[in-house]
Formats: sequence, C-alpha cells, structure tokens
Amino acid sequence: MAIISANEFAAAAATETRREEMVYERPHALTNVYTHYCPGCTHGIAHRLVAEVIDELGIREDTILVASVGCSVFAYNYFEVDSCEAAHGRAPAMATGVKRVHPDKIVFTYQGDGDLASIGMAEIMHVAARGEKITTIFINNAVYGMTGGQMAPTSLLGQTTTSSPFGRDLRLTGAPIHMAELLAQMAGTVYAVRRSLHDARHIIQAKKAIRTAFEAQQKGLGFSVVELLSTCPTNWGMTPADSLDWVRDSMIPIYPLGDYKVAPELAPARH
Amino acid sequence: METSIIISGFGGQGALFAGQLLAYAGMDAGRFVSWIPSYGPEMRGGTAHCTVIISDDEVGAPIVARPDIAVALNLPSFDKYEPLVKPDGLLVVNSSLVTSESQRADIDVVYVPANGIAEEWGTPKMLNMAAVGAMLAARPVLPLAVIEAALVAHLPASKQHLIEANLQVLRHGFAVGQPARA
Amino acid sequence: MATGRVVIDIERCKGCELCRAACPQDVLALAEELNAKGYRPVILLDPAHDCTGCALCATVCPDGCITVYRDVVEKARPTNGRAPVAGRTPALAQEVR
Amino acid sequence: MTKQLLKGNVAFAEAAIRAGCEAYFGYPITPQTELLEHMSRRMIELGRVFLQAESEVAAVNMVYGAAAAGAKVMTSSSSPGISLMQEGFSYMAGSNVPAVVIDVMRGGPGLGNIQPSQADYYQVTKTAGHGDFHPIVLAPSTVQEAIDLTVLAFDLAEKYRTLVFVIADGAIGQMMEPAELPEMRPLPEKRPDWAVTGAKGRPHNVISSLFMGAEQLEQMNIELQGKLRQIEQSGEVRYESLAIDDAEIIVVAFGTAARVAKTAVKRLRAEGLPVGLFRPITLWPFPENELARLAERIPAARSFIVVEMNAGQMLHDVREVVGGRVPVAFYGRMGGIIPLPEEIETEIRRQYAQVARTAMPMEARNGHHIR
Repeated sequence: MAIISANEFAAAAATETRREEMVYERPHALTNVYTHYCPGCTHGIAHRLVAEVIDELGIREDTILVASVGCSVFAYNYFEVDSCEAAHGRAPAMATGVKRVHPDKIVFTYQGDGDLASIGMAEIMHVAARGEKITTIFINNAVYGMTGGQMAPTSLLGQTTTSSPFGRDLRLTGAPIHMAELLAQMAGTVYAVRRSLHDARHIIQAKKAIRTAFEAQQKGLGFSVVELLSTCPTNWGMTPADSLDWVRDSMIPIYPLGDYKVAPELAPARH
Repeated sequence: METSIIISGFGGQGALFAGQLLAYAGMDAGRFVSWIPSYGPEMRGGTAHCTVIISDDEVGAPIVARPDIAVALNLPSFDKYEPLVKPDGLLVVNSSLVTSESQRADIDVVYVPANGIAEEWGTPKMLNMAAVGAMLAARPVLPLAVIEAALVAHLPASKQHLIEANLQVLRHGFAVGQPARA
Repeated sequence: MATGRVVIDIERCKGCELCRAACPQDVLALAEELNAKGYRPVILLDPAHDCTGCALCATVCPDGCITVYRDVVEKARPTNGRAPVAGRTPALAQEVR
Repeated sequence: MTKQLLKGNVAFAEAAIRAGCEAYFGYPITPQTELLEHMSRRMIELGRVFLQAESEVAAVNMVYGAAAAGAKVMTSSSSPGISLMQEGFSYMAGSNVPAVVIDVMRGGPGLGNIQPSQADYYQVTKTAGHGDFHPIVLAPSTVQEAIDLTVLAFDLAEKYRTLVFVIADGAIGQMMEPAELPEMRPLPEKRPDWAVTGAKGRPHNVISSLFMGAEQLEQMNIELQGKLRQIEQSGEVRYESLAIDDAEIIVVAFGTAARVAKTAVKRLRAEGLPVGLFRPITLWPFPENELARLAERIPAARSFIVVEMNAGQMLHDVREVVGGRVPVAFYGRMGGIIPLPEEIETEIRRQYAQVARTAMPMEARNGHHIR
C-alpha cells in the first residue's frame, strides 16, 4: 500500500472534482404504466430490452408494435409507441398489413409460444417465407401463461402442466417445436437466433440480438426473429430465482442458444 | 324485344367468347345486354356454355329456361338444348361434329359445318365464328357489320393478327346460314 | 474500486429479488414495509458504500425500477470521458462500442 | 366515360381501385377469384399494396393491420372464406377501423358448391362476428350497381369508421354487363389522426378491441350501438321499388333474385296482374320503415312474397316489419340455383289466388315454398 503524505493528498484533492453520473435509467420507450406481470416474470426484461434498443436506435416515433394474445396482451400499454392488438396468432398477418402500408416504419410483433407456435404457426411461417420486413420477439416460456399454465407447443417432454398433468407425453402430444431453427429454414428470414434471459450475461447477449434484429429491418433485409427463453415462475410453481435456474438447467439443453441464421449483411464488422 | 341465346360446346370451342362477342356487339349497338357463363340451374359438365340476352329494355333474369336461340357446337349440347329451344326459335347445329338431326317441326334449324368452314378459311379454333355467322344469317339479332366491328374492337390483343381470318370464317358461316324446318 | 448507488422505484418493484441474486456486492435487501401493491420492495442497504454502480441489478430487473449512478472522479486536466448513455448497460456499452 | 362490358368481379375490383383503395389482401376462392386477379395486376401497376395471403384468416388480419395503419383497405372472398374471416371482422368492429369486404356468395353449408347463392344473408347482416355489431351491408343487383355500391362502401366505411360489406352472389360476380366506371380518385394525402403511424410528437395511439373492465366494455358497446343507430337514422337506407302504388302483391327480393323477380313482375303486369317489387339495396340497415309504410300506406297490398336464393333469411326481417298485418309468403331456391322468372310467376299467381280467399287463416297464407 502506498503511503502518501497529508500534503500530497491535499494537493491531489485540490485538482479533483467528484461528481455522479447516471449509468442506467428506465428506457423512454416504456410508458410509466405499472405492468400486470407476476413478480420475476422475464416478460418485463424482454420489454425493457426492446425499449432500450428502440431508444438507442432513436426510432421511438417510427416504431409500431403489434401485440398478441397471451400474457403480453397488454404490451401496447407498456410501450410508448403506436400499437395495435391482434387476434390470437395473427400478429404477423396484422403486422404485414401495417408494414405494407408504412414500409418506412419499424414494425414488430411480440408473441408468446401459444400465440406464435400453436395457433399462429401459419402466419409466422408465411411472414418468414415472404421475407416480410418485420421483427418478431418470441417469448418461449414453455407454458400457456395467461390461461393458467396449460401445455404449450414448446413445453418440454415430461413437463407437468395443468393440461398435461402426467407430464408431456411424446406419443400423445408430440415433441417441443423449435421455432428459431424452423424459421431459419425459411428463405425470407435474415436473422433467427435463440437467446435466454436467465442471467445478466445472457440478458446482455439477448439485447444485442434484439438490436441486430431491428437493424436487419432498418436495412430492409427481410424477416428477423429473436426467440427468448423466458420464465413463468407462477405457472411453473417456482420462485423467480429458481425459475432462472430451470431455464439454464432444463430449457437450454432442449433449446440450444445460438445463431440459426444471420444474413451476411448482419455479420459483425471487423475493425 | 328481347332475345336470349345459349351457346354451348366443349371447353376450347370458343362458346364463351362467341357469347361475349354478341354481348359486345349488342352493347355497341346501344342495346341492353347481359352475358353469364355456365353458372346457374345447370350443373357443370363436359360442356361450357353461356347465356346472352340482347334486349330493348334492362335485362332482368340473366338466365332462361328456354332460349330463343341455341347454338350447339357439340353433340351433348345438341341433346341438351334441342328440346329447350322456344317454339319458333332457332337451333344452330355444328354439323361437323353433330350427326343427329332435329325432329322438331316448331323451330328453325341451321346445320353449319363449323369445323370445316373454320379449317378452310381460318384456323380450326375459329369454328365458333362460323356458327355465329350462320346464326346471324338465320336470325338477324344484330347486323353482321356490327358483329364484325365488335370483333375488331374486342378480340384480345394476342389474337389481333387473326382478325382477318376470323372475319373470313364469320362471313362464310353467314353465307351458309339457311334455316330449315324438319 | 468504483463506487455508486442505485435508486429504486419502490412502488414499481414487485420484490422478485432477481436483482438481489445478481448483485455481486450483496447490498440489496427487501424492505420491512410493504409498498402500495403489497410487495416488500428491494432497497439499497449500503452502509460501507460497497455499491459499485455495476448496474447488474438494473440489467436483470423485469420492471425497470432501478436507476444506477456511479461516482466519477475527474482530474483538473481535460478528460476524455465518454458521456453515459441512458438505457444502456455498461457492459453492453463496451461491447457495442 | 363510356360503358364497357364488364364482368362483375372485375367491376368490383376496378371500382375499388378508383374509389381509392390503397391496399388489398385476399385469398383465391371461386366465384370471386377474378377480383383478386384483377387486383394482383392493377394494384401493383399503380404502386399500391396487393398481397395474396396464406389464408383468409391471414388476409383479414392483414386488412385489420392496414386499416389500423390508416389505409383505405379491402378484401374479398366467398362464403367459406367469409366464415374464416369472421374473427377478424369482430376485432375490426371492436376497434372501430374501416374496411370494405366483398362477399361473392356461393352455395353452402360447408364446402357446398361454387354456384350463386344468397345463403350468407344471416351471416353477414346478423352475425358477421362475435359480439354486438352490424356491418353496413350493400347488395348490388347489376354490374353497374356493383361498381356504384363499391365506391359507396369506401365512403361509408370512412365516414362511420365501420366495416362495409358488399354482398353479391356468384351470378353478379360472373356475369358481364355494360357498365360505367367512375373517374380515378386521388389517394388521400394524410392518414386519419387515430391511426397507428408512428407516435411523432404525440401520445401513442392504440388500436385495440380489448376492454377488460366490464363497465369500460359496456361503455364501448354503448358508443358502438350509438354509431349503429346513427347509421340507421342518417339516410343510409337504400332501396328500389317498382309498380308498387296499386300492387296487391309485393315481391321483396335483393340481388340476383330481385332482378329475376323483376322480369316476373313485369310479365305479370303486362297481363294486368297487380304486382309490384320492393328491392332492399342496404340489407343493413334494413329498410324497415319503408316496408312498414308500404304495408300500411297501400290499402291494396294484401300479400308480400319474399324471394331469395336461400331457405328464407331476409324473410324474417320482412315478417318482423309487416307480418301480422299482411301475410308474407316465401319462395326460395337453394344449392346454388337461380330461380327462373317462370317459377316466380307461378308463385305469385298461386299467392294471388290464395289472398283472394281472405277467410283463410294467416298461417295458411304465410306459404313457404322451397324446393
């Protein structure tokens, strides 16, 4: 440890000013509305990340949200952007209508696993096939949240839900659907990745992906989708912290994180 | 005065276009007209047909149970419409394909070798024009000149180079359109 | 070691404690009192001024209730300090530079 | 503009374009496919939005999106496709966005066939989707009317921020008649202020049909019903009548059934039979007052006959208005069959003979003939 004299210290102090800078604040693209999400639900994190990206890209006044049906049905109340509320599963179709009328706006859908991978399977596959210039934020928490924890198309084999009380059975209900991989197969998809929201490091990676997905749309490249592994502490019957562990330990092995399609135009620039 | 015409034949024989040509000509001549394709009380089958109404008053029913004129380009059409033509009406028969003869004494019948005329003066596909020509000779629903003008005006762009041949076939059909009764 | 502090919107906080799990300095705690929604919100308990302003708590907060400040010491000479960016986590700020 | 020989489906499409339709989304289905095909060429040529959706379900939600975005938008389909679109119609009604829908009806139920039918009368006028609402419903009887009512549909949709249906049967869609198209209108220069266009310098707009609070939803419904009453009372009711003034028998029919009935009425009039025709052009709002007045004002009117290409749907609207005072008989064909004028003449003669025997009980005179 260095020893400094009182005089030296006083001299140094005389040339220093101390101040405080803000390093994080709530993004402006979120409204001040109190969300209805359960404590610890990672929907809130996903909302925040999207809003932060909107702020950073400076596109709040040019962005249009198409909300879906599910727990995120009220998303239009939480984003300070023009919004519309689609019928269950139809957000990609509605977003198509919006985008075709406003090709210069940034249009995104925010959909859960029931909405996107079950009832809305046709619509999401076809926006991808058409290369519709929209972005989809896909929340995969392996369960139907809003209706109270029924089996989702992304529920894991063996997962107990209120409609698979004996655990999801492959012979009865098939296997989990891997949307990021599936959508990556479509010609019009330019960006399809899976990220997770289970810890800070992964959240930061998720935000980068969301930003890239929006940039893909800004560049007019085609359809971009970010699948986010998320929690549902209430319907999983776990604490928020345990839910994060379940994502890490149970979901990620089934839903590997990764980039399933990244158009060359989106590859990171090398300096 | 209202005249109802059914033109019927195999798909590809040009029954629908022949009907449209009459409707165009009727419209150009300032008459009320309607054209409706195989669509109505009759089920779809091996034949395509259309109903054309040319009238001095607005057209009510676009379909008829019994036409004033039937043009039968093939045998199934002859079998179907020969009994339905109104008394004192006209039946035009493509005698190139239909060997039957009408037994009805209360209608006029024109037998026109439509395929033969078309092959001789144009192309085989123009048999519909031969039949229309024969029909007009037997029943001057519209003047031949109006039909000719309509043909020039409404033949699709891709067929414009065939106008002269179409006119030839139409005129030769007209030349043989002598009605007879059983 | 950098120092900082966090300001928590306790009425927005649902007491999920994800921030507590993420905090490397262990300076967050649940309040004894309930907020208006009936949750025990998270508060900063930092008697030794251990908070570094790392913003990991804000990064994981589902409800966007945490604002993070960091102390900076500026020498009298001209600085080349980067202006902070609102809504951007420090870690990401470095990565996307 | 001079008259052109136009197919009904093409007339619908071109009329929509000239009325300022900016976006069209659809899915092929007979007997309206020529409409979609015409749009696929012309809309692209004009730099407007055309998209063949993956299904009617997607198409209607694309329409919803475009309508929410503030565009003049249209879709078209035929009966089975309209069934699939009903969810979307309900959402549009619940969020007060305007759109035009053309339904070229075909025989049902189920896959049915592709022949002309009027069997979607209930579906469109009564139950266009879940919840309490009616679209405005216009029923053309000629190709010219297909054009005129399509243009009107865009105007009414915009004026009332509502869905407007133009319903025709397959015969109107498939037939060709001389008709005159309107001049091309310029496209609107700005979007409505309620639309989602990017919240530039204003609070964000939300287009939604979700109202979780019961009182809030009831209030929304009260306002919606208020709008519907306003439409009913704003002179939007349209109809045509023929030879009504001294008629003892009044035929009520719409669309193709009406034009066939017109032929029958004219023929019987020529014979001296006192028969007239009343043709609703707006099926919603239904010309109730006009029909009721007819039943009261014309002392000679002793019977109504409703003629439809279905099992008797508009019939019940007519009975509700005039039933009890005057018997209302019915003649209908189903399965995609257009009645012939002769059939309607026969029915009118039979009814004329029956109403002469006034001692007959009302129920007996409310004849119902479908074959």
